[in-house]
Amino acid sequence: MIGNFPYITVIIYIGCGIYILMFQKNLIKLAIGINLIENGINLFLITLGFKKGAVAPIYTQAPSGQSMVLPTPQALTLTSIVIGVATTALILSMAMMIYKHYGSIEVNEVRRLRG
Amino acid sequence: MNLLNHTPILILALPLLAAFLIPIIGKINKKATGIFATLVLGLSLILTIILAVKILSVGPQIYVFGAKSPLLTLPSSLKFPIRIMFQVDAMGIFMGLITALVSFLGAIYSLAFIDKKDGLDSYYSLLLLLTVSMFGMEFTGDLFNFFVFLEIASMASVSLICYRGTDLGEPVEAGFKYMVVSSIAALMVLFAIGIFYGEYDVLNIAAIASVIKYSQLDKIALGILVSVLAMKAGAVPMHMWTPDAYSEAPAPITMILVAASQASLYAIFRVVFSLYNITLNTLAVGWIIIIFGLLSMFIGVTMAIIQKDIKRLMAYHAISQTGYMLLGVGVGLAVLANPTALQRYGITAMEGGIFHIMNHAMYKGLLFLTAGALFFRTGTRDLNKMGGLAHYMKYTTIFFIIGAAAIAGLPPFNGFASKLLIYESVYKFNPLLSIIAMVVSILTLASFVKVFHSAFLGPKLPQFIEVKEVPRSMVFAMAVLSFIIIFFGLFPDLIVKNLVHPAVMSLIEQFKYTSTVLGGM
Amino acid sequence: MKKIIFGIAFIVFFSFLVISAINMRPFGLPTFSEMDDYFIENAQSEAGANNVVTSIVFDYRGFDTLGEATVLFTTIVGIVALFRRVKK
Amino acid sequence: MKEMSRIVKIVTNFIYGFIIIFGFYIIAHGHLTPGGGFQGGAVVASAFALLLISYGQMKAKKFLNINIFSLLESCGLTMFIVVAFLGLGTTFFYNFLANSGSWFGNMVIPGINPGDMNTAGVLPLMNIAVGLEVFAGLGIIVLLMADGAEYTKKKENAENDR
Amino acid sequence: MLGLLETGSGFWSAVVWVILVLVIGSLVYYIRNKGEKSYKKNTEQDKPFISGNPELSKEGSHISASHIYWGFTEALKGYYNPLVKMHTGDINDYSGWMVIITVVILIIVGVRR
Repeated sequence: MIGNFPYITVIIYIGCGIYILMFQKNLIKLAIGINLIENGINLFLITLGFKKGAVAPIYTQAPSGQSMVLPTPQALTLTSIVIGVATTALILSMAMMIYKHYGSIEVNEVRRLRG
Repeated sequence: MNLLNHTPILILALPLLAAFLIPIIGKINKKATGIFATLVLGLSLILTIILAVKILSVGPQIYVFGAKSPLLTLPSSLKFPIRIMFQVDAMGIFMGLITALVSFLGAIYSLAFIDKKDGLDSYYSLLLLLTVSMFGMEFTGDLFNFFVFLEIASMASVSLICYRGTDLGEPVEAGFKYMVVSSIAALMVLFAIGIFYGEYDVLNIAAIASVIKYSQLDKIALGILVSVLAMKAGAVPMHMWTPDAYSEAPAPITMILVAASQASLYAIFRVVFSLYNITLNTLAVGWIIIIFGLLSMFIGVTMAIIQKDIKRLMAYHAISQTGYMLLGVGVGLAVLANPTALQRYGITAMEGGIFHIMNHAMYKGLLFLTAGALFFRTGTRDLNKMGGLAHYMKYTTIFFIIGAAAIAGLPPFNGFASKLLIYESVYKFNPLLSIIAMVVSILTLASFVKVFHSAFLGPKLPQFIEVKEVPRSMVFAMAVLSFIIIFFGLFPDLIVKNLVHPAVMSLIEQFKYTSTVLGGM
Repeated sequence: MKKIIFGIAFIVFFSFLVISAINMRPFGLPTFSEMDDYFIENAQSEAGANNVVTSIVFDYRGFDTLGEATVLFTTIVGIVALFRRVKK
Repeated sequence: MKEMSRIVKIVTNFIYGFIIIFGFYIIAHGHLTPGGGFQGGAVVASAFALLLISYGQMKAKKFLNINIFSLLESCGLTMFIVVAFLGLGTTFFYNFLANSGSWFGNMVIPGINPGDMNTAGVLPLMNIAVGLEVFAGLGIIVLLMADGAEYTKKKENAENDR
Repeated sequence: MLGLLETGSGFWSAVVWVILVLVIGSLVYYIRNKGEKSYKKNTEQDKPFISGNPELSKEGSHISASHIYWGFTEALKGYYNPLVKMHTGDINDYSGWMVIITVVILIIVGVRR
């Protein structure tokens, strides 16, 4: 159980993000929620790649005789971080545009499309 | 160097290169971007047809990126593939054909439809990127790669939905909602991929399929994947983004968005059939998908009847038609573990569901294009303000009648052929489902009668005196789609035998899917 | 009423996440690592890079990186289109 | 965004060159040390963000041009995909330069070594292409969002005045 | 035969259907031609007869979209009111429904401790 504590941290991140998306009413907060989920998942991937007592998978002047952590999750996380930056940029730009047209960034008021 | 060996990647890479070049071309000449994009998409369509002929005659094609040969899946006696690969089987190319056709026609339609404003280079660049991402989702054999293309698809479609957002608020609102929905979906898909990676240390779909155990973690991953991909496909009750996004996007984009949400539908089928197949509890998961289908069909069509916005009404119909596909394939999945039932009606039901995907892309595309034509000339989407347009727009009226008859399942159009397959096979599984499907079909006809009456029939209205037929490129795109609808309707057996049946068999036979990558195990 | 249902659903969802966390393999002890061992052993001879992560990012999974760069490009084109000034 | 105080501007003048050089160092050594195109590109873009916030977006626009950034971005991406296309003799994304003896084609000594710049085939080229794309792209995002903030605010004030 | 679609419990052929429609259509046309020929255009005979009421003006007789199927929606009020209420257009609901459906699927699939 205590060995799985990093995974618990991950799901607390994801849970906070989902909570924000379900109950918070501010568009900027929704962006924060998405970011939280994303950080949680990045942490999850990195956690999966960890190996006890291992070093970073780079051969340049590495300490000799030690095993290396799994490199694939790091590559995946790199990809997912850049995707996250892109998502956040687009979502914040749209929030700005919504503020321009609606004069508000409250979820309750941004719902001209319904029914 | 034989370029024909590289067709799977050229289909994708050429539009991608064109998308990167279009901002530079746009600095020189704005008008040239549209023609350039159309040409590239046409080339991509030709390549897709070449690949389809090859796959249907030879078998699934594999393309491994960066290996010493495109077919070298396993380097140096390793058990699992390590590189990203494209794995295009009959199902993938079936979806690829839809994508290529729809985006080519969308680009042609856009030539006249998107003309007045600036920002043309962004528009065509995004159109190409959306097409590329759909191809990627359909061809890829790697889970993480699928996630990346899912993100490209959502970014590109969100940007295109917001395209009219500079002077209107609603498109941005629709885009924001779709962005939130698709971000959650993509992140949850990534979570499931992380679970698979943690358990088996592989990312290739075929490799995971060969070792999957259906443990607790696999069950959680299955639940998350099915629900979020159903949300991206627009299944009730997670459909609320669909009418917003479809109604606010420009008409050609809406047509492509329909194909994009079908790519998510394809992903559900891929997950359920190729990744898990017989290991999962087929009856339970099959019934989940059937219930999704029933709810989507019924709620979609009843909500459509009361709509007043023409594109919103059609968007609800898109949800309702997605239900037919889910129903057909769900019945196939429910009897997957039972070979006699599968032979008796399971395969036919799946053929109906899969055939309906293509039919739906065609007639719903045509209907959205006619709605776009009405908007182009009248400047409104409100059905209450329209009337008597058949006097001015003769071609559009004929195309609308063809599309409406096809979606309502009137013979001899293509909607009838696939719906008949679904009705007759689902009746053997459970008669009630079949009856509900028929009722939904009747309600569909009813709501399109409403659209036809209020938009096209009636006396000439004074405010539409100056309305005339739409430009030639728009008529051309609609004419091609109507021709395809009539052709599919008259000769459905050609399509079912040559395209749909291989696609269904490639879904059902998981062994073939894994053995093309891992060798005959 | 709606909030209560959402709250219950959220709590159940969170407990499912907890189940998944408990069922994960122990932290720091990968059960299978064939793919990663292959990368660590062969990255230097095949891709010629000392940094194994870079060799995965640009060689073994190079297509992902192209997709990732495309995501960034898509976003930028989208933002340019969103903030463009329409000439009247 | 308003202009910041003189201290900030002087420090920025002093420091932004170093940030850019550090970013390019990270990009160039991506195949040897931690880092690579994305990380280095982000560092370079942060220098532009610093310039933007210290000078305010009116003044910063004079020396940061969106058109040039957009051109650089397209060039970077085109270079990336063209390098991938060049491997098409074997497969897309084939590392045709590694261990070939020509550019970046030295053999690597297996195991732990001090590192040689002239290795890794197409990886450094792709790092540079991606670095170019990322710093130009993030620069565009920062500039456009600063611009957009002003644009949306102005509109609102105009509406209030009416 | 071309155009013959096997459905598992029979077959469907659109070509045969089209031929049948043409044959029956020509029959109907033939019968119609045998009918009374005393009908004359532009006389009292082709005026619409609305129970003796005067004909409405052309613009006034067009029924707009929201009035079509009024009876249908009125009769199904009990079904439509909650359904329309469900489509709030609130972004929180979109993610909320996703969570609910995920939970339901996970329970049906049978995840347990």
